[in-house]
Amino acid sequence: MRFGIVVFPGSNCDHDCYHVTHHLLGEETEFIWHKEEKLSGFDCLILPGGFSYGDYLRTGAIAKFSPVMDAVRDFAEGGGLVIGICNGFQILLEAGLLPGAMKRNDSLKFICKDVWLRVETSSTPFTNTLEEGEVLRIPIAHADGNYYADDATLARLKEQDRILFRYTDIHGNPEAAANPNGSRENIAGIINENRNILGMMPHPERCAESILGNENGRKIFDSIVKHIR
Amino acid sequence: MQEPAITEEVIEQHGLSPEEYERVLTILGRQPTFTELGIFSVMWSEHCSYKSSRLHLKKFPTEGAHVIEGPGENAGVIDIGDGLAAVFKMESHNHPSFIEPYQGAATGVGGIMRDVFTMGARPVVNMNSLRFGKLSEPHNQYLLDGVVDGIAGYGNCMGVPTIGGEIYFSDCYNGNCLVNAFTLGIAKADGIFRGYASGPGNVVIYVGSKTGRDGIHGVTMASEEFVDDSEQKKPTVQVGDPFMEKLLLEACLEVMKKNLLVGIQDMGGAGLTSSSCEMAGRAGTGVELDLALVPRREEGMIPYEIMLSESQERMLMVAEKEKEEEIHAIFKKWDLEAVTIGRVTDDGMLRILDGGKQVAEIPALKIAQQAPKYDRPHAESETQRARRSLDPSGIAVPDDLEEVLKILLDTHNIADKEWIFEQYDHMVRTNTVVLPGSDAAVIRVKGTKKGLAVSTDCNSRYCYLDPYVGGMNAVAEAARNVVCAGARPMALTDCLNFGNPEKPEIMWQFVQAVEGMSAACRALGTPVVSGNVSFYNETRGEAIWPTPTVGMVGLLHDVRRFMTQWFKKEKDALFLVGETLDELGGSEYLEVIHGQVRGQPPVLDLEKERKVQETVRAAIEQGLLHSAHDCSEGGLAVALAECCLTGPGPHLGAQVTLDDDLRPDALLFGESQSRVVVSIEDKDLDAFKEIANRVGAPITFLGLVGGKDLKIELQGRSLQWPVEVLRKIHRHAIRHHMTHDTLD
Amino acid sequence: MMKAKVYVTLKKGVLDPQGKTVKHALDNLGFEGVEDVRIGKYMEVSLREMSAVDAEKAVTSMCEKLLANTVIEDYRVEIEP
Amino acid sequence: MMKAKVYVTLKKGVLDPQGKTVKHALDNLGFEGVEDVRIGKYMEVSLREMSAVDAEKAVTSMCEKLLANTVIEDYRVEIEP
Ligand SMILES: Nc1ncnc2c1ncn2[C@@H]1O[C@H](COP(=O)(O)OP(=O)(O)O)[C@@H](O)[C@H]1O
Ligand SMILES: [Mg+2]
Repeated sequence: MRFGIVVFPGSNCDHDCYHVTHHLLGEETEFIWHKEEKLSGFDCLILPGGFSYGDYLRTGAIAKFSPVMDAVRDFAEGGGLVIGICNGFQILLEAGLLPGAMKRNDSLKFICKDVWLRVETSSTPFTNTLEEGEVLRIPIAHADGNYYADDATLARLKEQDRILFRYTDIHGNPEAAANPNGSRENIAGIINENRNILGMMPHPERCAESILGNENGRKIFDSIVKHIR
Repeated sequence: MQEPAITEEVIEQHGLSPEEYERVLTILGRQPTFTELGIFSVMWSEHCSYKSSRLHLKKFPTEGAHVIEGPGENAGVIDIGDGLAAVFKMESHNHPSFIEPYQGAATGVGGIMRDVFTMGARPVVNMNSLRFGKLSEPHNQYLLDGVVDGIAGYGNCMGVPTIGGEIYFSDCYNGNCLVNAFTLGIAKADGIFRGYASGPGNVVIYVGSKTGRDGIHGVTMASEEFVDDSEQKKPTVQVGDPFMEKLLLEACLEVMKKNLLVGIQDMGGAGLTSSSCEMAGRAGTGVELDLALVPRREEGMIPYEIMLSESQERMLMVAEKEKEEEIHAIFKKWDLEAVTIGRVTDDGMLRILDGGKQVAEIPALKIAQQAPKYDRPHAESETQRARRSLDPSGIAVPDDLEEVLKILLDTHNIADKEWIFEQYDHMVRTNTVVLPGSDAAVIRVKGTKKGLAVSTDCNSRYCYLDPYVGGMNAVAEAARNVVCAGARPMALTDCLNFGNPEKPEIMWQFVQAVEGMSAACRALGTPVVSGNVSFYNETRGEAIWPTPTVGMVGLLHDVRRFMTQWFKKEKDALFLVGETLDELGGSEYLEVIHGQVRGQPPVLDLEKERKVQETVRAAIEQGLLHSAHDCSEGGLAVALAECCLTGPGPHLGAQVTLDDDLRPDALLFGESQSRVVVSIEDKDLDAFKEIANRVGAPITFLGLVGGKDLKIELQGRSLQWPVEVLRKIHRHAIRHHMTHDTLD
Repeated sequence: MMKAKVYVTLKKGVLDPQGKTVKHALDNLGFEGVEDVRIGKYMEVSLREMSAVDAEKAVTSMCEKLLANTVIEDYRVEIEP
Repeated sequence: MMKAKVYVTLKKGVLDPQGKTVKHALDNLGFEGVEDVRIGKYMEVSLREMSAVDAEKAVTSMCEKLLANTVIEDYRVEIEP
């Protein structure tokens, strides 16, 4: 299958994603410069983490206007898989491809550490190799991961089984103390109604090989490959 | 702004002594213009010319088979095999950080990264070495908060992981915090770029941010003591733009990869002045610039201001005329503007024009060659000597030694630094194999089997008591930390933070420290490949403790054989490599428990140090050890506690018996050097002992790993602590102070 | 040249982490009587000379598109001659 | 209850990377005639009832101590009854 990794000015996890999809999974992978207007031949697009446009004004606020974003939208409308990780998630929110918005972490600090995530649904192309209720250890690294959606949106997300990951303790309990950023209902990742656009704050690409001491993140990439094949 | 006339007062304001001004007259053969005076003043400032330190820095060993570039370039370069090189350097941003902690620290990080990518290396590691007054002072909390925020704000945005560092708190830094930033990058060994303005006729190109009135006189500020109103020196503060720097980084690396440049140098302190002077000076050429072409952010800037501006995120490049267009195209792709502002000439002159009108003309080489160089008087003071005397019989052994360990784990110098490094992205680039929290951090080098271990270290209390021994210890400890991660120490960079060098006792500290460091470098085979000197760290005549920080880089041939400091397995045997001596002088224990900063700091036997390191490294390389942790502040007891309570868990205790007749506090909390606690499985014991025997390092069996408590038996006493209790104290101390949050 | 002033604030009902922290810090500093703090953005957009109506229209459109995130933020525009 | 409005702006001559980047983005979006953008903060401090003079004094002191970074920022306080 073929992955495309969108590179915005200020993206900095682009190469990390490439390393996983190309070197670890052995799948064809290409970088896509943000000024690209046409995309073809891709099965899955990754909007990587980083600080597009320095995160100035608001995270993702300027990147959403990159020429490539129209193509991303078309690609998703055609059913293609899109995964936004961290800054990628923030861009998807700003672009309106996913509902809600990101606020500053409650601590107002950037936080980089491993957190526990409970898998809330396995009926998505991104979690089909995971068990519902499974608890994953995956790192976060962000200053703006405080997910906000109004009550109506939140109700819809729940009703449509669109919350993929919640921050929990090691046993899978979504306690307030396990919430690293103040996110509503401990939400760490959500999907769109058509179930082909995922946004998540934690970084699965940072824990996908044994030398880094953690392979939990690989399961998300494996799910994508399984879905496409 | 109107150009003032050159009066005695103006000369003095520029920090030039009458003799130095005489020298300017000789070089020029006439009176300088105002712009020229500005250029001389920054080029001959302490910060740029190293006029007080140059003579002594020569004492550092700087050569080795693996050294590709030693001091003198923008950063040092060593060969790490596989056709790759590690490029690294450390630099101070103390004064700006004291005035504006966020921006001061941020621009410090931005500056050091430019030093590294200017050489063609992609930065892959950041570290920082910090010193503040005690956190009980709200102002120090404010400084720490801002500095950490600034380092995070810049480094995280650049996508360079900050994987290590150190931080200490002491009253001596109350009026003068230290912020030293370290960056390491990876380059092709045959693709190193240098700051040469070679080839007359070549064009000089300016890229990056527009020039504003930022930091004019920033360099001279770094060379002046703080007076009380220095917090008023505000408008010179520079604001960092990490997004701009990220674009610059990518664009510069792309231009270099296509081999389009002759030379390149970042505009750091002293901006356009030092970059153009140095590039011409190194190449023995001249450079002619037309300032009217320099992109500007503010209106009405005069040539003097443009030459001295320290606006951040700017680079100066030299290229052949034919390559100009291709270069411009690459920068355009990154939404950056590259502007040709001058050319290389063959007359050796730095010639500055303003719209065709000449405003300065100085022989470029002479600025550097004839820069003042001082052999400043240095002598030990009486008070300095008196500090080293300590009568141990006057120091009572506390009854409650269990409590002492708890107090030490609670002191901010020993406590967990998680609140700090959690704010740094230490995982981006997915290379970090050992995260912050162990003796040294380790990254893998993608595309090879290798790894690099890095650590920054300096115990300034030791340096305060005996700068020679303190300097030795800084090098030895940094090397030891890197060894504990499984690496062979290769080379180091330094940042020498001292008071006013015009005072003989400060100069004495400096000379002693440099000599001590040099001795250790020789013994351990780790040359100095780059560094930085920061003098005048004084407030109201009070100098900081001498703080010669070392940034050590080590190489692992097989990164899978990395090591961490925490216990891994029940029933592992515990050994001490090295020996505990009867030493209390200069210890954290002596200061925290007895309120004394005195005595002879721990001695360092370099031969023994080498053997200890060799033993530990060989044992790790052969896969014999499960953990290795050196003893530093707080001595053996703290080291053992850290082996129990750090790491991802589950956290294991230990039962230890200390058979020694030293006084119990020295045994537990003394800071004898050259000691490493290792844990090892039964089956590997013989092989381990064999190595120690062959190398000639003393080893002592301490006990066994296991259980939920740390238990230490000594001289009929039995001490015991639940690991979870110690862990909570250790993790809590700094976080609680900074956030008022409590952990679970 | 003319200037537009743009005020961007979090919508009512959206918790403001920054405001909360600042309020807390003000309490700690001993300021009494602070009931609430809300933190938003203040932007000055300098425009070339145009009619106030055009300026208002342009800046409002800037806000809708970029300067504010209307999912969580409100904005207000003032045109200064 | 009364309200204080605080405007914090970067001092003249101090680089504003955010403003610069937003200006660039507005250009790219096709907004013509934008000459400059400066980004600052806008804060609303709710205070318990007190005299306008006291309120002004208190909020000014808050700005000096916490709300503004006077090394690089200017601030302005407005008291609303
Ligand atoms: N300012 C800092 N930035 C990043 N990491 C830090 C900082 N200070 C300390 N650390 C990390 O915390 C751990 C403990 O530091 P320290 O107590 O200085 O270790 P050691 O005594 O072995 O030198 C190390 O992994 C170190 O890299
Ligand atoms: Mg150590």
